[in-house]
Amino acid sequence: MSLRLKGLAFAFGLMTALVGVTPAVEAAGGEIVIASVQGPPSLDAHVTNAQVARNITLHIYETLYARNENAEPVPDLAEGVSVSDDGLTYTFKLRQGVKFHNGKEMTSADVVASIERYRKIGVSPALVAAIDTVSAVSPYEVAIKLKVKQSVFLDNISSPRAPIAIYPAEEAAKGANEIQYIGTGPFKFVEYKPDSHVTLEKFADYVPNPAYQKRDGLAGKKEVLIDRVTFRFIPEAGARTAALESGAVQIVETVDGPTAERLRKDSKYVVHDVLPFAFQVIKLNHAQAPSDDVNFRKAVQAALDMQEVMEISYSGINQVDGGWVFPKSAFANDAGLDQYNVADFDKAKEFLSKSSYKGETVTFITDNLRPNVDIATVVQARLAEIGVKVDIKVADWPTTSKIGFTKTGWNFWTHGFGIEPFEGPGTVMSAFVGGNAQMVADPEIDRIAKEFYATLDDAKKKELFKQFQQRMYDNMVAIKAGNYGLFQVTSDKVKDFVPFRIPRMWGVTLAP
Amino acid sequence: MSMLKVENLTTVVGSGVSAPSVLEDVSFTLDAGEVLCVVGESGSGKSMLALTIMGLLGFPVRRASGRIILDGDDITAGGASAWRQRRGRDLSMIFQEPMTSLNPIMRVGEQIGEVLRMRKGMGADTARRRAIELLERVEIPAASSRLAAFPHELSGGMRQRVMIAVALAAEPKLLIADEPTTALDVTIQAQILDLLRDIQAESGMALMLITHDLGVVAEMAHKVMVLYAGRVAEMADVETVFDAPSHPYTQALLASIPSLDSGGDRLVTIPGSVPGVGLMPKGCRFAPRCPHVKDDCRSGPPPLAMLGPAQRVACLRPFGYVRREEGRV
Amino acid sequence: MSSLDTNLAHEALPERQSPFLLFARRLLGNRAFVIGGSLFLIVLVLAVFADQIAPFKPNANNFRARLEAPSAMHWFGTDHFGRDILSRAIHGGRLSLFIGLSVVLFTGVFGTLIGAASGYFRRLDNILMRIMDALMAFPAILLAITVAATLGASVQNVILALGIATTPHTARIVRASVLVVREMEFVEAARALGASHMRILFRHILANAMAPLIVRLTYVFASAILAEALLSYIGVGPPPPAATFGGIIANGRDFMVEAPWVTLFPGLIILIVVLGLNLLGDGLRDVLDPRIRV
Amino acid sequence: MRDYLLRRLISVVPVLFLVSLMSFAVIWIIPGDPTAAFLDASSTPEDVARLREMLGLDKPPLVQMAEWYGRVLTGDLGQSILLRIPVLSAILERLPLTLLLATLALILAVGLGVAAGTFAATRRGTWADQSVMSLALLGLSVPDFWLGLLLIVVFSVQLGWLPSGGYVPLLDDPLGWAKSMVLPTITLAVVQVGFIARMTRSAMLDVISQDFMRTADSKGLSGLYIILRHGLPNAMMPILTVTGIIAGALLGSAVVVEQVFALPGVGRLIIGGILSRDYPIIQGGLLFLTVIYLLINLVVDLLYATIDPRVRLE
Repeated sequence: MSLRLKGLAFAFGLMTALVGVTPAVEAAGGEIVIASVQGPPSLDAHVTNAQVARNITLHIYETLYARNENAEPVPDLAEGVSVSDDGLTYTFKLRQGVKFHNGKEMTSADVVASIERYRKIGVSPALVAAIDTVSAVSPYEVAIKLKVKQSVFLDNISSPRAPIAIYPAEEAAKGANEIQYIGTGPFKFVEYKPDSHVTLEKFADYVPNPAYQKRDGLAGKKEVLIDRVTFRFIPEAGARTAALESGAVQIVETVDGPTAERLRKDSKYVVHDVLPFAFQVIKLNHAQAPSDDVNFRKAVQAALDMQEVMEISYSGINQVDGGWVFPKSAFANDAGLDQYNVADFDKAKEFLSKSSYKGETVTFITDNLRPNVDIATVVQARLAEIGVKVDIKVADWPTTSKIGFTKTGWNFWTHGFGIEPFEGPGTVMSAFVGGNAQMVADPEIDRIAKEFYATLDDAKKKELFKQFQQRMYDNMVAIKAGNYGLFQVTSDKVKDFVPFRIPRMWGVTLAP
Repeated sequence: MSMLKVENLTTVVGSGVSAPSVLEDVSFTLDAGEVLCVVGESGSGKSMLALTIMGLLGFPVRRASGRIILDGDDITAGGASAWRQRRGRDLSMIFQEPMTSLNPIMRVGEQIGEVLRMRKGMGADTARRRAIELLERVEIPAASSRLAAFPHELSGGMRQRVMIAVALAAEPKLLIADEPTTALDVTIQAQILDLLRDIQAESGMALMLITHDLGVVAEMAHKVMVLYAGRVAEMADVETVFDAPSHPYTQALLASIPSLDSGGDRLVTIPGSVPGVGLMPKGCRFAPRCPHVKDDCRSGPPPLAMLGPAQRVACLRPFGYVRREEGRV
Repeated sequence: MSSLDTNLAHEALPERQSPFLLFARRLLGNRAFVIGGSLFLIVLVLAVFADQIAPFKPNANNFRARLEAPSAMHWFGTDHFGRDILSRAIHGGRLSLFIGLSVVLFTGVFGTLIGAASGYFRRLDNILMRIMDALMAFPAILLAITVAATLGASVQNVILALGIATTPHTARIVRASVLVVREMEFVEAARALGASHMRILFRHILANAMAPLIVRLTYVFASAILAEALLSYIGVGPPPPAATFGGIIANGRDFMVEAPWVTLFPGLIILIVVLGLNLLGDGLRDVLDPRIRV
Repeated sequence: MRDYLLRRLISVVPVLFLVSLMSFAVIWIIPGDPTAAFLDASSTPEDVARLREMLGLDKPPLVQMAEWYGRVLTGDLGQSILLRIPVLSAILERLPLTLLLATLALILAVGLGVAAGTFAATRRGTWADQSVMSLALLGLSVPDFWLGLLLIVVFSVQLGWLPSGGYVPLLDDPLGWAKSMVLPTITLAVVQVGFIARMTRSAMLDVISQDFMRTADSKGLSGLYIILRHGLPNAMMPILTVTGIIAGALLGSAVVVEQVFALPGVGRLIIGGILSRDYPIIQGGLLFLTVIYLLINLVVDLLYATIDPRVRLE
């Protein structure tokens, strides 16, 4: 194993040496360099749901179904699906002539092997939890039998979270994080230099899905008009911007508000406001005093000025919105919103006096991402006004998440919910099912979610979601601070870039 | 014309008009082939005189006035770099402490060779051969194998021989040796002095030998200069100094030589010590220690008066006169 | 303070002044000490009287006045919380100096104990020094980052991390002094008179190891302030809303181009404090023990 | 000489053992595990447990430790959990950059520091001496990361002369490589220039006052030659000592500079390893840095003997 990997590493090294750095200006195609904050933990799409990984892996791999511009599941590697009358068997018809990067054609065997692998080691097992069996019906047909009816099955199979990417069967036979990066996507993997960059190049034999005329979310017609794309990892914000301004990179994945404002005035750059991109959520621990007390939780909500919270952490790219779906969603409603963004200290003190809070220090944990620390800092200052003493514990993500996944050691924990609102209300709810985020199961939430997943009726779903949102406020399960977005900046040489969940590099051209 | 003519040399510490002097108004001449011994206690300015002539004074000591004329040229006139050109070639010096005067991490051959190459323009091979000759000349056995030695591998006497070889390398007209044997064993001292005398006689260069050992003076000198507290107390040829010392200080020095006929039971020492720099009395600097001091001694510095054809003394009452005066009282 | 003692003896005779006065006079005659001391004193006074001096509350957010450029109202501008940077910097001195001082105490106590034990009790020497070697070989800054990043950023952890990182070198310095002193005659004499180990160690040996130790600790103070800034910058310094010099810089790192004042001014203050401490150290070194270098 | 080397190498063993124990202690103390890097906050504890098993992290610590020592003795530092390559390969891949950066900074620091210190020593007490030494003191009082940020703002953003970060391999684009190394090297060197300049000055002052320097002067050799040929070599011992200390410190500082300038060096590898709890990387990386540190010490000691023939290796 290690011998082969050594060989592989050597081959990569050789490749780098031979290929070298392509000059920025070329007759056609060219190379786009994207400045990202950090590198991916893995390029094995099944084993990570980190956003940094997704940004890259969704260029290399594809799924049977994928989310379109409106986050709805549409066919990608599949031509379509037929669902049996009992709603339990999904038969996917595969597109013919789809090639893996190793030249092999994709068949049902690869699909079965990949889904089986995901069931075994995929990091979001909930996505495939309903599956009973997966089988090849013919070389181009795969049947998936479910244990129970699931309204969100296609949502799951098309989820970009930790995508159920289709690998060649022989790769799918390998363990977690041990595969070679071979997919069917429009780009193929060239090299990964940790802490430096990942380079992908145009997959020459890629056949865009003939069912589509144009780019559509993560599906649609994926036509590659450039030769290469490199994701370069630059942790320092100033250095990322400087790289853009010096022409070393053409796209910056995210810049801060003041930088965006400045670059917007410069015609050499296009600033894309990707808003909303995620929820900013302050999780509340119902298993630990005093946040186990609903009146205390309500006091916290009442004390906060969400405009202040959002404007400090995500200046110029936020929405003060308390809905538990994005505002443009069909599920958007105003249930419970009278309790959102009250910013009333008197009311907060009233709730507090009804609570069991006795002046103890409460713990706010956060990872060291600046906006998250900012939010903790603002909350701390606000709560000080009503006499609640907050201790902020900043640690790195592994430590913080370790604490945050347990019932003790924290009262508040803030971070973004990115993929959940993108995937839709079902996924948002699932975060609170069984006390997942709040550490104590809320029977009302669990009931609503169960009914939601079982029904196929849209009107019923909307009604259930409204109940969910009302419950989120009435029991103050968690505090949604608002929505935040990303400023993505492209050089004016980059044409036809349309921002999405990931910086899609298909359909994009590079002016010389 | 004398080869070396030093005129009114004054060396001070620090800057400004009132900077205290360590050497004041020193003048003398030295001919080729002559040996001048400079004697005096520590602090008398012997070494300062050597360094001043060499142009090696280090901050904050500096030459305030006076000329140093070598072969008719005033070497003080051309500035530091011209002076530097003189060093090694015209002027050369051997220092008191052979243990520290050689570069500890440079091979002996190179320390000689660099003078030959950089000051005589020799090539590496010629310089090497010449270095061996020099080592042989200073009577170092197995000279060629010593070229690669480091100073710490040599004995003190050997090191001083190397120093002499270094000093002789560029065949100087004037060699200044500052107490070259003080740090050595008595037996070695004699060898080194013999060597110096031989070389001096052979090459005809002038030798300025600084010492506090009057035995050495008797052995080596043609001329003697007695320094006290930075001033010349007495200057004379060697016979005169020993026969008719005229400055009370010279007398005291001579009296302090332990001699066999004094029985060794009484060692004459001079009471008191040389005044520190900047603490000099206004008049005769020896006045506070002088047994014959009178009031007028304290009024101003006594001039260096000619006492005989080969003797000058800076005393208001040189030996004979004092006696006469005392006799009259 | 062997050299100090001899120096004092040398000068005290004619002047007949108390050793302390003489020592103070020599320090005040040292330019590096005076300049460094003044710089440090200014920052110290600002820190101690921060509540009285700072024009604003250091943690008062005002998102409508975020990232304002320096003005008559906000001399150093504001950060992205709309907090007055001058006020934060003044208060920041308090925590940064506290951390620096605590690290000095930590390394002073442990460095002295370990160094003294190692130098005096020969049997302990090998094992203690091997441990110190290992600690020294362990890259100090990585050690500090590891401790602070993973145990959670807190003032105590920062002090602990920097204390551990600076102790081995201090111990070595103390050990070296002890090794020299323990062979000296007066120690032999004390031993012959039957003084106990502890008494010999503390009364005789350590007193003589003080000079290099004090100088070393001054530099430890300086480097602790630099290191605290670095840890805060990496995101593992004291948690918010605590203002430390490094923390303020870290707050501005994302707006370096647009709001350079957020990083510029606190950085300059660090520079001044560290410069002051280094000068102070130079001055102490010159006066206490001219033999020590750098 | 061979005996000396052998003894030195043997004496390194307990230090390495202690360091490896410490790195294990670090791993046991730090909360969290490598799964966190793979998972976002929406994951459930069950997801975490599953991934732990997948990644083979569910063995008891003592077993892991025993296995690790077993492997290390055969020269195998194990496999990185995230990078999927042997730790040794990961380190060796990054090492050239870190060593290059440290070496460039060291050359710059020693070159500039020795020149400045010598210059100041030869002009002791003058305004030139005082200005140079004030600059040196300023240099060693600057927070290096802050300086790096300022340099980026001025030279990358405002002036656009130099890249703000990222690494260009030397063989791909020599000019680009040179440009990419300028700011990191300066950032890394500034503090050390100050140290070396101060050390050099004081060492040179010592040497200048020594007799053999006067001897050299008495030979009529040029001032520059005397300083370079006689003065500096004799001042080299303390300079070398400081340089050795600095070389060790540079490895640590390189971590910061690699972070600020986005350079893929060993420091960032280890920091990444710490932040993602990639245990084998943390252990291997720390052990490797220690070995380098000890090697530097050994080289310094050997250099002592080369520079000064009086030093005997014992």
